[in-house]
Amino acid sequence: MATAVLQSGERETYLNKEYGIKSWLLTVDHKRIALLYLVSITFFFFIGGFFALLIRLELLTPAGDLVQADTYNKLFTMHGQVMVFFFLIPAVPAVLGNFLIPIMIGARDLAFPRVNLLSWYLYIIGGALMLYTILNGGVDTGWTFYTPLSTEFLNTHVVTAGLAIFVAGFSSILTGLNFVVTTHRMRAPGMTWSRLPLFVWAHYATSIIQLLGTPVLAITLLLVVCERLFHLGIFNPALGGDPLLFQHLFWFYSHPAVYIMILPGMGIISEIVCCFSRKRIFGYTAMALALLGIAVVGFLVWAHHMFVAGISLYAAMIFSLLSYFVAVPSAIKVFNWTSTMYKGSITYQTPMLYAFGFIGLFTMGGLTGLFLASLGIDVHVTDTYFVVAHFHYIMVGGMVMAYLGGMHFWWPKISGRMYPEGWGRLAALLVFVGFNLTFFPQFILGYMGMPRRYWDYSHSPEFQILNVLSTAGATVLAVGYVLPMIYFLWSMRYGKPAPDNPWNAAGLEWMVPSPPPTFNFEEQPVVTWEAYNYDEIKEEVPVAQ
Amino acid sequence: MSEHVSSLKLYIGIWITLLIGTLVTVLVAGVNLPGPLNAVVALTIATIKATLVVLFFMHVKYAHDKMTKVVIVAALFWLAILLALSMADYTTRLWA
Amino acid sequence: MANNVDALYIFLLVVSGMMTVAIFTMVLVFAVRYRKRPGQRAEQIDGSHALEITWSLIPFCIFMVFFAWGAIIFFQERKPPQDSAEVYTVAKQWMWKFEHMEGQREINELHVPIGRDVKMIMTSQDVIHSFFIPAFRIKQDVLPGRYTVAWFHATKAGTYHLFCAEYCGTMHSGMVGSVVVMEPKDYEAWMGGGGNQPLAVTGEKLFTELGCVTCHRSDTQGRGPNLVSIFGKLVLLEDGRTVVADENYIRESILQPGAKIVNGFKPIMPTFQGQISDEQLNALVAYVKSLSQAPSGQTGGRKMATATP
Amino acid sequence: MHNSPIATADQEAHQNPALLHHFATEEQQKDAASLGMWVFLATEIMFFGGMFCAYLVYRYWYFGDFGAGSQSLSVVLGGTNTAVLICSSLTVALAVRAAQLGQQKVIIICLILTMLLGLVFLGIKGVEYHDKFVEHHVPGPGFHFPGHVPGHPDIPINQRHAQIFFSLYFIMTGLHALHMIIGVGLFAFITYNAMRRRYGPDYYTPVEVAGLYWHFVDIIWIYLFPLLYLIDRSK
Repeated sequence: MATAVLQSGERETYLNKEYGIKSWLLTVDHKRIALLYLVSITFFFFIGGFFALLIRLELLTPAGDLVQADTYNKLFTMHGQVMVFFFLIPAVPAVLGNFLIPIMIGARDLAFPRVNLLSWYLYIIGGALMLYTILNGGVDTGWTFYTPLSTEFLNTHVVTAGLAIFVAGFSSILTGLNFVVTTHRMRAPGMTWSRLPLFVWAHYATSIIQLLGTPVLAITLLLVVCERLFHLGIFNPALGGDPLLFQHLFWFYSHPAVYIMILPGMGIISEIVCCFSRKRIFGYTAMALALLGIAVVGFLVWAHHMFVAGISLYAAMIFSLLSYFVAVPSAIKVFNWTSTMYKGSITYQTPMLYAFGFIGLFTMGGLTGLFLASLGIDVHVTDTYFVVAHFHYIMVGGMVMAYLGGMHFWWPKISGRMYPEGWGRLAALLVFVGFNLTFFPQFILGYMGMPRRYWDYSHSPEFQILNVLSTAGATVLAVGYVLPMIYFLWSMRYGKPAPDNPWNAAGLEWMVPSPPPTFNFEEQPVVTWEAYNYDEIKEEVPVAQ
Repeated sequence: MSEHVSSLKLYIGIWITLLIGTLVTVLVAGVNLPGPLNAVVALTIATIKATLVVLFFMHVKYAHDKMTKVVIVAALFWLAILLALSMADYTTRLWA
Repeated sequence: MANNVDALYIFLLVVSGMMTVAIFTMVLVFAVRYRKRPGQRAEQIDGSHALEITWSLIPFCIFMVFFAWGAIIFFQERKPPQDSAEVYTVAKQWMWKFEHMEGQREINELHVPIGRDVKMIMTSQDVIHSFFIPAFRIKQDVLPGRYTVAWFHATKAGTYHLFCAEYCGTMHSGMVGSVVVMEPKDYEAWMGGGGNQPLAVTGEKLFTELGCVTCHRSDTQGRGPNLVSIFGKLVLLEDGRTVVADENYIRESILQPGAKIVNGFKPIMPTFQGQISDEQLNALVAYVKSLSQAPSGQTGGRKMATATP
Repeated sequence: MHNSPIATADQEAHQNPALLHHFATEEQQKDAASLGMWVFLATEIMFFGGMFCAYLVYRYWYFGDFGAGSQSLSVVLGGTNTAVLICSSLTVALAVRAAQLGQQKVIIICLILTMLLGLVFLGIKGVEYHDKFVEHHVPGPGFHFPGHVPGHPDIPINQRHAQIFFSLYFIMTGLHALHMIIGVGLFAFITYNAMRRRYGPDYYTPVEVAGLYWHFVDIIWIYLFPLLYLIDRSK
């Protein structure tokens, strides 16, 4: 807990206003709830990361020698489920979004503070069910729960895992609901839609997906649970059902879910690039529309996960075509960030390093997505390590880089302390190098034909060298992830007190004290300026200590 | 906060219309119409009934704020995406 | 096929490589060229719609090339040539079972000759599997309860990996096999070894044993449709719809006879759901197909030069 | 800092005790609550939408068996339930109207009527479930559904396909009933508050928002009724 940060007698902030477990567990302050989320998602991140390391260690040698086949299957299943549903999806919205959105739009809190707390409790209930699943021997359906394997053939804890994700889904829905209503109803006078920071736009777009996609996942998982308990036949071909219907419903959510993960990251990168280039964003309108465009078009492409699954040839062609439509707004975003740097005055603080990394890795992840959208190539590379590499470039290279960038950028605001810049840069470098070393070889492995979810590849020793590289990279990556956690914790006690606006950044969140008081603003702010008004900000970024 | 207050007469009128709609659906279902017409009629009546409920009982007709309508349209649009694109697969699977 | 896929892959690799390099270069150049210098301020630029439209439209046009090229390849992959050699495949946890038209059965090993189109007609006994031969760049999920189809044309002798690419339970990674591509004469020698009964003959015997033949007579007097020459044709159903009599239709008609009744017939056929194995089903399908390949009803017809749709 | 937040807004305005700290005005609070409920209903549409999608696919595939399953349901009970729900929608609408007009007693009467109608609906639903249970139409090992496809006396019903119909029937109506139960619970809470005279022309948001939810549940049933009970009835 971060309650011990400030000495008593100092200015009252959201951190030192009240003390004690109860003041945290029953809080309705969006900033405190954000911290509750921060602690919980970090916990699940390291659990998921631990599974990932075991997976990489197993693949160091071709033979399945470290763990049993069943154990390996559980490892990649729980790695996927924990990372996707308990880290990637909630991470940026529930931590940074929760903390920042009300402040950025000049509100005292989210529209429904108690719903916000409820959302965290649902997350915790879902997380507890997930932990129960893990501790009782786990689940080995693959994170995708494909039927009829998951419903009729496995003897693991499919029901509790499904319910865990079902409950966590409602947490996600409530967060999205809160953000949409907050953005509509709680903006300060003068904070027009065209003045919203792109971070808020990004979360608005994300919320649309959470609201309209997640319920479909919920009902699908509920059907899986019913199938498993009562053998109804809805997804079971032996009883007349269609397993592809499950895949349709699952991917209707789970493809857009990728945008739930990446869109908030895009919002963060927009803030960071502008701040450290000292510039207004290049093409604000296009950037905002691109976010909404991705959110909408992202719903039209789901069956590109099913090109070889047995869907109709014609449907496959429609979905392939539509998949390219979603690439256009993504391309706009990359080009516009790059152009924002043009004629800027750029400094290389840690958040900016993560932003560089994000732009590079997101570009590569996005472009390899074009390979997968192309029917002829997808047939060969789907369900191989090519896909694994592709989505890790988007989710880890994209989303996690953005998340870490955002954590560094706003850490002074959240904690009231500066993190050590030197260590920050080192960690950013380690993450970038480690990430590429881990996942780039997997593109090659995939094209060579190594299927994903293989525990043992002793029949194909030619895959080993690239797997060794990948495992080596994963250890570097692990160090890169542990470091920030250590120095963030360290800085809470020993870090330099942060000024209100350490980066001289634009935006309402930098006009309130660090850390902010409980109600954010003592008086209702009135906004009279455009977003990213760096031309009106006199000072440059203070040179790093 | 000057909310629209509908007249009692209007509410009763809508209520009677809804009941009649229900009766008509049941009666029409017993008549053998050509092709898929039975389903079309049943769903059309259902949609009319739903629209009446939304507009008058849920006060959308008098909503001063257009967001309500946007939300309804968005939800129906997304439902249409789900149904239409799924059926795009199912209806074309047997095509040679 | 593999060459086509590789050509597209290289094209994509080059184009997206150029895009990546362009973006990386721009980022790096801007980062260095416009780094903070004392006394110099950033120059504010609001954006440019002309530029934005340019860098939306140009990539979009390139993307459409990706799409079209990929779609063409996919279309070919999904359309096996008419006179392909057929191999019936049954996947189960965790093995591949193959049966050639000539009656050879294999497990986890598939022998094929160079220079022939080979069509895999596949189904699964349990969960979803996926038939993946990386060297041929083909992959197709294998589903329980229906047939899916893949085809390839091997050009070089050798042994190639066969993988299950869809996670299917504990020994998913053990569900591997090999495809042995042989010179035609070696293949003939391998074929000749068995003295096996061709699949369609097995099917014909079953057809008699199960009593199918009493209704499905080869004249117009039967209580069931005459099956000669129906394969691949359009069939008019009793409810006015038409379906193509493909492998899946024959399969469905055996297992769920009431589902799609042929116009002019009564739904009197009993179901064979749960009464015959997937292998027997395959043999029956192969037999019904063979009835369309030779006017004389000659079975196992493989080299039918006259076969036209 | 070039631009500091400027104070505005008259905070002195009459403070309704129901106004929460983070809202500037009552209107803002009311609009937020109403929009929140509408957005929630949008997610509910997609929640049921997943099932409508499954329904559509299997109805398309197994139309005959769905018709047979549908004919085994009681139109009288289903139709009565539709009417009951429509009546309850009316009473909810009248409850909101009464709150707008400050007619305290009418609010309470209408809400109690609504809950009673809701319970009647659930009771009839229970009778239907019981009938299905007795007839062995509940999916599971004991499932048995003899007969033939409507209009085709010689085509027997495919047991597995009929079982899918009844699975969807039970899940869809079951989830709908769950929504009803939640709705009755909500109204019980609101009735309690109404008895303490919490609602009036100045503040009736909870009544209105719960009403929106109830109308939505009604609309779902307006679709479920023809989709489940009226397939292929004419044959």
